[in-house]
Amino acid sequence: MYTEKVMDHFSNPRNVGEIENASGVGTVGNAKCGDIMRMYLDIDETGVIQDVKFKTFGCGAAVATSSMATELVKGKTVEEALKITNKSVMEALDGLPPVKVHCSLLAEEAIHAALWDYAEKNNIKIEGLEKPKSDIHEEEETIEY
Amino acid sequence: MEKKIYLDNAATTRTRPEVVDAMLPYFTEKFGNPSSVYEFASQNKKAVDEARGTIAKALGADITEVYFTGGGTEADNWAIKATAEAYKAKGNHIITTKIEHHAVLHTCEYLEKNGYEVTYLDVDEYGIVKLDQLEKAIKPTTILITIMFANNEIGTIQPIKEIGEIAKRNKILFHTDAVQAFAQVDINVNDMGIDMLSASAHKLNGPKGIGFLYIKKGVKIRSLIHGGAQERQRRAGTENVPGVVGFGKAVEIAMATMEDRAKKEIELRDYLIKRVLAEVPYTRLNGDRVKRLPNNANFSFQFIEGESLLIMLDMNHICASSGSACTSGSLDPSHVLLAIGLPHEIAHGSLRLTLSEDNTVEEIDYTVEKIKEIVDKLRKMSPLYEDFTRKR
Amino acid sequence: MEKKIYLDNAATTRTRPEVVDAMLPYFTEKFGNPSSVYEFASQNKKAVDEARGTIAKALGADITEVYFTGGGTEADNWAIKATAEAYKAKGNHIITTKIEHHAVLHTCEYLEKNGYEVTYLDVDEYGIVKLDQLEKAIKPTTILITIMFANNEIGTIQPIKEIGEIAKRNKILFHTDAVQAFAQVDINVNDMGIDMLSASAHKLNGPKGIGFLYIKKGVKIRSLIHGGAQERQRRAGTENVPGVVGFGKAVEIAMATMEDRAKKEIELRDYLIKRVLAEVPYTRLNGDRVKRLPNNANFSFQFIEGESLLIMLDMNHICASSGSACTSGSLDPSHVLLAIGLPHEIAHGSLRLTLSEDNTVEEIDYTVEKIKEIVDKLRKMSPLYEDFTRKR
Ligand SMILES: Cc1ncc(COP(=O)(O)O)c(C=O)c1O
Ligand SMILES: Cc1ncc(COP(=O)(O)O)c(C=O)c1O
Ligand code: FES
Ligand code: FES
Repeated sequence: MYTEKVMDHFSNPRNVGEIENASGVGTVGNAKCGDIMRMYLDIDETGVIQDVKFKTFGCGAAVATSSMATELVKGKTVEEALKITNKSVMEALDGLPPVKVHCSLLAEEAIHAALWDYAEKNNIKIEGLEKPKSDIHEEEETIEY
Repeated sequence: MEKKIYLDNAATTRTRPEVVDAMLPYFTEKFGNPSSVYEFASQNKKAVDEARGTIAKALGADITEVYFTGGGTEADNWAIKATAEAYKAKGNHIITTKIEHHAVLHTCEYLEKNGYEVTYLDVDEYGIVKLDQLEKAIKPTTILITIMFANNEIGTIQPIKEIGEIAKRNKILFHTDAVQAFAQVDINVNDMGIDMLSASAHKLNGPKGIGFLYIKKGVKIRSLIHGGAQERQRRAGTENVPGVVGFGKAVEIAMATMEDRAKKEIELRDYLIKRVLAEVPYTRLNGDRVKRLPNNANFSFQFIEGESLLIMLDMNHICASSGSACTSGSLDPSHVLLAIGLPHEIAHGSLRLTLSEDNTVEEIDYTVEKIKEIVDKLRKMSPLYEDFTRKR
Repeated sequence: MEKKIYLDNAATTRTRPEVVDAMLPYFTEKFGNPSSVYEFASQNKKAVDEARGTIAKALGADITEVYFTGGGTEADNWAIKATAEAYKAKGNHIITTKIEHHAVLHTCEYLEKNGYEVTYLDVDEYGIVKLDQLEKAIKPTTILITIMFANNEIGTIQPIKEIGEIAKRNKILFHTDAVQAFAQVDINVNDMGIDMLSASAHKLNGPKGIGFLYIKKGVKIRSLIHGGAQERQRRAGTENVPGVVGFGKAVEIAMATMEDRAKKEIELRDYLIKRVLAEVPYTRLNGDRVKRLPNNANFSFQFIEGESLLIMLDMNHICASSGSACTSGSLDPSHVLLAIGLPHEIAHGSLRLTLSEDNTVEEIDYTVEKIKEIVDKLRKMSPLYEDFTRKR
């Protein structure tokens, strides 16, 4: 059901763990399935993401998208990280089954939540970043008959 | 260990080689249509009735009371919809439970959209129906009680005889989905006051795509599938002769071996349960400790999620399930685990292991070791576990 | 001649050994439930979808438009009942013919008892629907036209493309029971304007107990059998994996051999028809001479009764049928033969011979000789024949 890349990131997830005194931490839950993701960011003075860790309570797709998302943000600037969407994470994993698309939203939202936390802690405003919801929804997938 | 360890016998079972052997002649040699008049086909009619007899005997029923269907789901749909239709002059109320298989639940929901009223009974923390609630739920308009014999996820066996007595006392028809129980535990439809009973061959080492509905003499339900005059004009369609013959053979073997098999499975199951509960912290056993199917173990591991656990077990060649296979398309935690009172996130971390007599102690030992490793690994990446350990 | 001569391929066919071989691994080795998440079961999901692809291709359909069922009867019931239900806001009128299989007729009669209105179209003396009558029968409330592709008794093939055009022009759904036609004659659901189509594996050298309903994308019918999420949530129940795989293999072979097979069968059939009509007096061929299934011959022998004829043929090891096998429980003469205008006593003396490519000229010769002998013998005991010869 999953692509090779998904299975690779699932069985050997990159960047699992915590960062002590992280610049930003975000935790988001998926209202659709009850899964939870937490992202830790270590951001330097120039706004570059030096380190990233995650923890996920979720399905195979949730674990793999978290892992992939951490790889994508690492070394990026805050502005670049903001441009990472669930779509780009899915593409990097060679796709997800249709019922698992919502899982990738967790990754996108977890990045946003961690960046929001970073912005609040440092009293800065990041252009284009809105306050993330702690519970994320997506459009209902409608099956057309 | 490269060999697969199959611990998902509640999803489906391996068809026994003896069963396949019994079926084979009916594909290429004795392939006639049992409804035909010539001699060549009448041997097939005989074979179908022999299987029907074997099944009737296993239920303590009469041979004229067993009707073959295309599976357990069809049997459930038939019993419920046809009763609703046949008895609608009497009333429009049906009583069932919150832990039925979707074949029953979705059929009841369908009827609700069509003017019927359905009561979904609660169960206790072990998954057992509360008989006093059942009595209280009965109304003058109640036409059917449909309560499963044994649950497919947590293995809990219901007090069927007591339910049958309540139904009889109140002159209400009683249907039971025995897809998980038939030929696994003792059943006698007359002693237990069962009016209709569903079963499916592939759950007892028979072929897929064949089931039956037992309908007690005098129950006035008509067809779900209309057409030819097969199955005493109650279920149309050319008989699946090889399937029926295979079902008969599977039941014959399952009944002959039931006692020994149950003993062996219970021993293995109890060993598995004991080890898991002792060696994996923050774990609970779901379902009743005693009133459960011989081959069922169902655990919840706190702080982890079921699908990840399944995939990692799969990478170690262990086939297991979290909730019923049929519901794997869904993202919701199992309705059964919610009904026994588990919170969402704990229901999510559940694992069902359903054994067969072919499993060995070595397989169970290997599985327990792997469960320990994987649960540990998943907890290390779980934000819920992190919160929990921080709080301590 | 001690060997059996099987001339009842419209009742059911021999499952091909290649089909059985394709099925076998799915009983004892690859026995997993396709809905399970582990690798061991996903190969079965793949096998099911491969078969689905083969069938879709044979219809010119998309793979997502093929839904497996427990047989042709279930597919017919599903198409008709679910359309009635889904489109009842639009209307309650269904158009069909007087010569449908009971799977369609009895389903329509069931709907009539539940508030639907059904028009049963006449056919001409060859069994062909009159298109102008069909047009006239259409009302603003018409929601479904269900007309069989080819008739199971007399083999007549309907002008399906023209019917499809009429349905489309009037924005009415068109279902066709193609149980006798699928993989025997060319079918393209898009070219022919077919919205739903039923078929059954055992009519084309596949296994019994498995069929499918083709449902065009956009047709909004829901389930007949409720439960698990199988078949894109439209047909619940654990997939009959060996059955599906066997069906796929049977279709693959049937499509590859269709042209040659039809040629061979037509040649044999025409030889049979020619001899019988020339050598047995007071005999007629039922059905259309040209627009008929390659393997179907249906005769009426005046002054004799069908069952006696069948039994005597059986004593000579010839398997044949008089009307459809499913109706053999009934004593009424075939509704199809009455619909083409035969009087009762002639309809009673009818014989259906349906060939396969395995039949030989020798078998046909032997059969014709036996028919001559038996018809002669039966006429000698027939009071009708006595009256007739007296009158001459
Ligand atoms: C309790 C119960 N009822 C009904 C069914 C449906 O049976 P089948 O899949 O054979 O239609 C199952 C298994 O899937 C089951 O476990
Ligand atoms: C035209 C037609 N429709 C439907 C059916 C029913 O198919 P099945 O017996 O596979 O359910 C048959 C054969 O019995 C048939 O010939
Ligand atoms: S199913 Fe919930 S994150 Fe994947
Ligand atoms: S006399 Fe026997 S069926 Fe009519």
